[in-house]
Amino acid sequence: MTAMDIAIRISPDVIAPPAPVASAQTGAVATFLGTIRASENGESIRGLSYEAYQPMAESVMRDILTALAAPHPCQSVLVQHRTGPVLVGETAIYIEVHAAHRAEAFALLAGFMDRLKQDVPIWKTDVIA
Amino acid sequence: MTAMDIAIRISPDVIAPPAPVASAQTGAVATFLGTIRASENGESIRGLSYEAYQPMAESVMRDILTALAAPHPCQSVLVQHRTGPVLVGETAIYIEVHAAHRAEAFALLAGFMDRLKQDVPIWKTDVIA
Amino acid sequence: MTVLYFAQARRVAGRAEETIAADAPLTVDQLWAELLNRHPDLAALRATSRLACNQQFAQTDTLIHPGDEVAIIPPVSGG
Amino acid sequence: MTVLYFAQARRVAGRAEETIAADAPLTVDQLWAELLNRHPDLAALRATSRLACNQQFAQTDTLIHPGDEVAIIPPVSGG
Repeated sequence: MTAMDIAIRISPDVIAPPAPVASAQTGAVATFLGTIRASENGESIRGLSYEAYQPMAESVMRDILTALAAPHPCQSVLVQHRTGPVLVGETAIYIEVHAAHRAEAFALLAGFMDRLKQDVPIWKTDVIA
Repeated sequence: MTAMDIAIRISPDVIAPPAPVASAQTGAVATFLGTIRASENGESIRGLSYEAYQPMAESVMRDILTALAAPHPCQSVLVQHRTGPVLVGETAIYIEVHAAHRAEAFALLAGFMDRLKQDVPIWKTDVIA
Repeated sequence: MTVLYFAQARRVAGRAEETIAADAPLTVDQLWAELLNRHPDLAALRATSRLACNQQFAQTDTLIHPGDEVAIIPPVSGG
Repeated sequence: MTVLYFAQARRVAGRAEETIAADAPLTVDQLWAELLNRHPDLAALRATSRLACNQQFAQTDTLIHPGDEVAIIPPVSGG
């Protein structure tokens, strides 16, 4: 088994990923976009602001992905997470997983999001009203 | 709860979906691309050919999605499935689910793929060697 | 009634479609008997194939009426 | 050692970073005591916050050495 290719980008840049391009070995590509909704805890908002402890966030993401890849071997994963203000409708997080088969891609994707929300040092710090 | 918006396209056209655009109510967009791998059952191939019983495939997909939306309410779902020859690296199926929260989007997506492979009258009919 | 053949069933029957004249409704078993009479090689597919009537999977007690659209659905493999 | 404050911890401490002089390694409890001494309002965050040392979550028995980078990690909320 070759190691999974991991790419992580934590930055204030707008997330606008191109359509995934599958390799000849890829059978399944699963993506997830977490986008900002117009209401947060029942209140109407214009956006949210994110803060990251960037080097640690990257290294924890990498640890989580590597741990998940053992039971759910995938070919590659790209994670992009924004920092700073993110407006309603924009993408705060984008994940793209390539695998031979869909079960592994889904498991890695869902497992990563669960762990992200427990252990990756990124915070919603402010509501943009 | 508003009904889930369902769009289904079964056609020989190449699948090249634009990047998902989230609405102000969307918090989670999950997508899946099933792509053709260069080997099928250990044999090297150039592509696969798909055949569909198109009106029934559409109506079964709609039934599956409607049934899944009850336990996993989502906002919209788009399914595209190719027919005819599909070459290695190309996308045979594309699904895009929009929901308020990720758990519903993931459950609908994974559940739909499981049911598709049991009950939707679409077949891989030929290997393009 | 119109019978549609897909995938392996189309290959075995050697056609995508045929018309079966019937004066009265047929049970699923009666229709299979008629199809196997016309295309004996379909026997190999019967255990794994399902029959659809008017684009819905038929149940054991489904009655197929003259004018219905029937389809032989071998195991599917989409996605 | 350098202490980094994030999110609510940054607000409560009123700063993003500070330096703590130490001649010898500190336990996690000793460091918290020093931080609470400087910023008593951090007490409200202690139960829910974790401490990271050199970008890894500290364990109960982690020793923090002079020169280490420490961070106060309130409950995270990314994604």
